[in-house]
Amino acid sequence: MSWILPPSASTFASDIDFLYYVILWITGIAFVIVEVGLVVFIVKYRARPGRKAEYIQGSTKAEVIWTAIPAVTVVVIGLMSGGVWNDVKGRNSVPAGAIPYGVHAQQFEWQISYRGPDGQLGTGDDFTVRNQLHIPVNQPVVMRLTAEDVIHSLFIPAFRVKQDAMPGMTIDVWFEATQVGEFEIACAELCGIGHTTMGATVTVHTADDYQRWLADRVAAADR
Amino acid sequence: MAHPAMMHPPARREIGADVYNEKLGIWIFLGSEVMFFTALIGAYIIVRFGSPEFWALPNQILNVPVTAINTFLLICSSVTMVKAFASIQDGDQKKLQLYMVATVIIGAAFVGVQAYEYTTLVHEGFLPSGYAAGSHLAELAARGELPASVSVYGSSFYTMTGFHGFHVSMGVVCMVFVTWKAFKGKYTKEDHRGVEVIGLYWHFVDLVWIILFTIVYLV
Amino acid sequence: MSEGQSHAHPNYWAVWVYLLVLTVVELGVAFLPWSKQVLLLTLLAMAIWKALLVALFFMHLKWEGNRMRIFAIAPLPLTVIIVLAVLTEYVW
Amino acid sequence: MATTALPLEKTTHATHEMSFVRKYIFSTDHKIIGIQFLLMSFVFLLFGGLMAMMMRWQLGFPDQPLPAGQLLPETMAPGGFLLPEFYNSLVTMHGTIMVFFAIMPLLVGVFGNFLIPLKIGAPDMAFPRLNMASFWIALTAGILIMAGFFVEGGAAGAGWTSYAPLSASPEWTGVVGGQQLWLVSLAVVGLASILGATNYITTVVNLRAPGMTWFRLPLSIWALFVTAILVLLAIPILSGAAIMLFFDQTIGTHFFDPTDGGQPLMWQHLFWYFGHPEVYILILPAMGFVSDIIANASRKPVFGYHSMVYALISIAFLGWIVWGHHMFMSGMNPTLGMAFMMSTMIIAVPSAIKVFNWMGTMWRGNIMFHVPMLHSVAFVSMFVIGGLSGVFMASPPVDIYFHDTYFIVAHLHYVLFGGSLFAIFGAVTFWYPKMFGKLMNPLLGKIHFWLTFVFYNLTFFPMHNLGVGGHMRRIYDPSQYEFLQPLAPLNTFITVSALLLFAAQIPFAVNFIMSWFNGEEAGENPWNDNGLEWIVPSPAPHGNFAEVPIVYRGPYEFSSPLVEEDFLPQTRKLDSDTEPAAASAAE
Ligand code: HEA
Ligand code: HEA
Ligand code: CUA
Ligand SMILES: [Cu+2]
Repeated sequence: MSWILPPSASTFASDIDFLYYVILWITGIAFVIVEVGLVVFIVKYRARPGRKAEYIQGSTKAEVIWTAIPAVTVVVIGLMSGGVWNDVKGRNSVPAGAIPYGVHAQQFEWQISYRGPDGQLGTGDDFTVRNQLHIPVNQPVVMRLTAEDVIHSLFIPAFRVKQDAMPGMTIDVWFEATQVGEFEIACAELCGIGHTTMGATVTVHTADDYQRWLADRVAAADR
Repeated sequence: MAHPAMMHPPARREIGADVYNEKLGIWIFLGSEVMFFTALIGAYIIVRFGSPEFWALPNQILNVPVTAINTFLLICSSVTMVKAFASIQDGDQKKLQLYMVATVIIGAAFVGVQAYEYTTLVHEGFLPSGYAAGSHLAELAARGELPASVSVYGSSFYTMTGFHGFHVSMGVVCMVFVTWKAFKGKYTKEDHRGVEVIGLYWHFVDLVWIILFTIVYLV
Repeated sequence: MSEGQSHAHPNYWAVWVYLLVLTVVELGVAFLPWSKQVLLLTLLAMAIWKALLVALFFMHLKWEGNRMRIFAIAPLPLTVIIVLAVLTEYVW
Repeated sequence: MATTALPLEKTTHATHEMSFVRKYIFSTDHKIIGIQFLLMSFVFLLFGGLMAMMMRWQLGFPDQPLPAGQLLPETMAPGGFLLPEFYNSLVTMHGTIMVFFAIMPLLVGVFGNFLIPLKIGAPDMAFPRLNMASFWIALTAGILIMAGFFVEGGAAGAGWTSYAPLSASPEWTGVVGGQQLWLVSLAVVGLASILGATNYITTVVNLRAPGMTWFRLPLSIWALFVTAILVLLAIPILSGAAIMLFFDQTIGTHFFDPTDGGQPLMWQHLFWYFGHPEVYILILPAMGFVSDIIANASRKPVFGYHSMVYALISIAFLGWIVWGHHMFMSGMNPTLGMAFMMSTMIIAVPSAIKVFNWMGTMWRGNIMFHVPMLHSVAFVSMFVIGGLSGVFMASPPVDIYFHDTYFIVAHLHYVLFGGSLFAIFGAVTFWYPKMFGKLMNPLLGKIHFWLTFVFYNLTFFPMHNLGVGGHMRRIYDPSQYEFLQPLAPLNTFITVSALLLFAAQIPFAVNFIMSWFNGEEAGENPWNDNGLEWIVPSPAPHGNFAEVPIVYRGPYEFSSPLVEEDFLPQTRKLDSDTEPAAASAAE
């Protein structure tokens, strides 16, 4: 039972987590006010013989207060969210120089294509690995998400990344890992019988490791 | 016990919409019809903007002259319908019957023409799923005289006009019933709710057609 | 409907002719060599004009009380909302 | 002035001669129809609950066979272990049944029918026969959708949201006829809802008793009225979408087929354009009942009646422009996402008005804790939790993480069970006397309430934490993922609580059935309420009112200084009252 988000490993994760905690605090306070208020009223104003309730129709002043405060609060939350959203998913948010990968989702696996020696994605020398994403650390990467059959959703919890792969569309989703290691990928959109099992892993390498891994792969593909 | 709101026609009161239940009811129901056609037309807009290359030019596949005649029919039936209503407002039973019969016949003719249109189109190879394999139209498409595929064009064409046709048919069925009652003299100068209610429905269906004719056949 | 006896019937035949004329014009315009956008807007405007004629005269909205008219136009904003929203997918 | 009697008049007078079938089966009496809807929805609630239990078992004990699971056929659970495709069917059918065949008919079908004519002072609905048709159409739809379990390929399995293209072809789901039955059923039940809504709106607009002005309507009726408008305008969108999807499956159209010009995203736009108004359909009536009950129990007027009405209307309107918040991750235009975020946030404002006005109603009251009130207080406190969790997801960046996790599952059960279902339990207990003439047993009622309240929270509150841990929804075996393994004990805990929650419904079922036969006689006005329904005998007779009631004031005149008692019925004429204009016009 925890309200703390699991450890994160990407650049924008901290922004997202921060927003989450802000909202957690705000809603937490609203929650306490309402629930405590209810309990107090229940106890304090419980029926007692011989008492009559006070005949009160309302109070404009009180209502203005509890309209205005939530209104201001949600607008503030909205503005904060808007900024982060633009940085993470906005139309022009993908950093220049991000390494592109092709991520093709299908029932029930992830086909991940890497640029071949020519440095271009979508050319003949690309190579494809099933269910394994290898990326360098501290380097923006962008996934060109496509889907073969139905909607899937690329979910990398540790990076706070999620994006549906929509058949007929190519959707770019970028991130930048900040930690070396292995992380899990899941499919977050119901996609049929094997939805549960549509997992994959992402391995974050140091820059050198990544080059070595790539070279190995290219060599393997040549053979 | 005559509940005041149950009386007809209602007195002008602070309560109510100043119209009798059936008329209010049909207007409300038409609201839901508007939303139903909004869903269909909305879908049409999405696929049309998303895949404009699937659309043939007006008159390439669809037969605009025939449909123009059908539009003409439907507009005529609307005017006969409203004349029927006007007649019974004046208490003229004979004219009510005459105009009702005319409306039923023209309405049925519309459905007939549409059935003819559908059979011709299917015959030429235009299906809800696109071209029929090996059909005349498919050949034209292969020669580049028509879009390579018309799948979503066919889908929206048949769905939109089909549901409109279904509404017309239901209208005709109901109108047969109203006509039958008209011949039995059930409507009077004071109480002719059935005529007005079916009329509202009928004009609405006409109105939808006016929109559909433009967006499906002409643009 | 209480208006029945009191006011003379509008000239339905005139509306009919009006509608037919508009339809013929529409048919003519549809095949003019104008740009697609202009054609679309002109034809839509004419269709809406015709629809309005039907609603106002045949469906008697012109003579209904305001309470009734509210019911008639209530759903229209909602149709506009969805159409505008889905259009943004293509125009942005 | 001509007074042509409507057919209704005839039926009102023919009460005694009616056969059993006409009176209780093919009845046109709004009260009987309401009760028919009540029984039907309870059966579906039970079905939905049973499906939830099976799902929960699988999630909590993935390596143990379902108890009595051997009774299920091989195609569903060989050896008692659920197949993944059966799990998908269970999720789908659980969601669909609960939404369309349990909660929606309970709120709208039952209480819309039962309360509207009684509370506005009308003898029946505007169109009684249409009303009857609406029930039978709904029941047909229910049977159609359940039939999915018995056809080849099993029941629909693409989630209650039925996203295309998964739902568009058996190739993707393995489901053949079930998916089509699902679509047909929803189109059919949609027709029933539209007919019902037409009826409700006409009735509220046209059949109010003299003096029952708009701002004297009880909030329950306001809520039902606004809901009916939402039903009327939202359901046809679903029908249209369902029909197109049905055509995609059957006659080969390509609306949602991306390989041939179609657009899968379009399904989501249409579904949620219907879907978000739909979730407000599932909460607004509950808000209305709770307002009535809280005022009654607090013996105080509703705090800020007018703003309650305006808040209702604004929630309903805003509900039309927020649908995109379900689609933040769908690939929809991100700029559009921003607009949807802002509108979604704004909905918190009218919701806050409602919550605080309920609290204001209790403030300085003289609160009786009858069972309906317990449920109503639970409603307020649970709705707040559900609403506040909605704010997390309304923030698109946070939704990146939470979308399609158990955080959403927690949210939706807090608003739908904690909100709507608690209000329904309260409302059933509150109006039971008017339906059956008997009171429900308060002791059993309290037992049911406390057990439900406790186990409900133990079941659904931890789901937030599952979501925080990243637990995806609609997966049948979380042990597949390493990062979910630490959550397994929590899943087991939830399952145990869910089973106990289910068991906690037994006192309610017993109470509901037993009180019918030997409950305490209720009398006309057991709760000392002001509404019009309480001036007629219990159960309310055919035709409702012996004479047309005349209304002099709003429904919430509790503890009014004008009278000795702490309530003042809407129809009681004080010396200072004048006849409403309509009453004289009707002479
Ligand atoms: C009765 C049903 C109901 C209700 C009332 C709501 C109410 C709300 N819902 Fe919920 N929702 C659902 C049913 C409902 N929802 C369902 C079924 C789904 C899942 C569908 C699926 O995918 O299967 C869903 C999903 C859902 C999503 C999509 C999540 C996702 O899939 O990623 C979002 C996102 O924005 C959302 C938001 C909200 C908001 C902001 C409200 C607001 O209306 C809540 C407003 C209320 C409050 C905020 C509390 C009271 C206010 C105060 C105490 C004042 C103080 C507050 C502040 C200062 C913030 N809901
Ligand atoms: C109103 C709606 C409602 C209600 C009440 C419930 C009730 C319950 N729901 Fe669910 N649920 C949904 C609506 C609802 N649900 C929806 C919309 C989804 C999403 C579906 C999707 O993803 O497509 C969902 C999904 C969902 C999931 C997620 C599955 C997944 O994603 O893999 C889970 C998992 O635990 C779950 C569990 C439960 C449980 C344990 C209950 C328990 O509370 C059940 C308790 C039992 C009862 C309430 C029945 C009691 C019976 C009576 C009271 C009858 C009395 C009879 C007489 C008087 C004659 N539900
Ligand atoms: Cu792919 Cu779920
Ligand atoms: Cu929503």
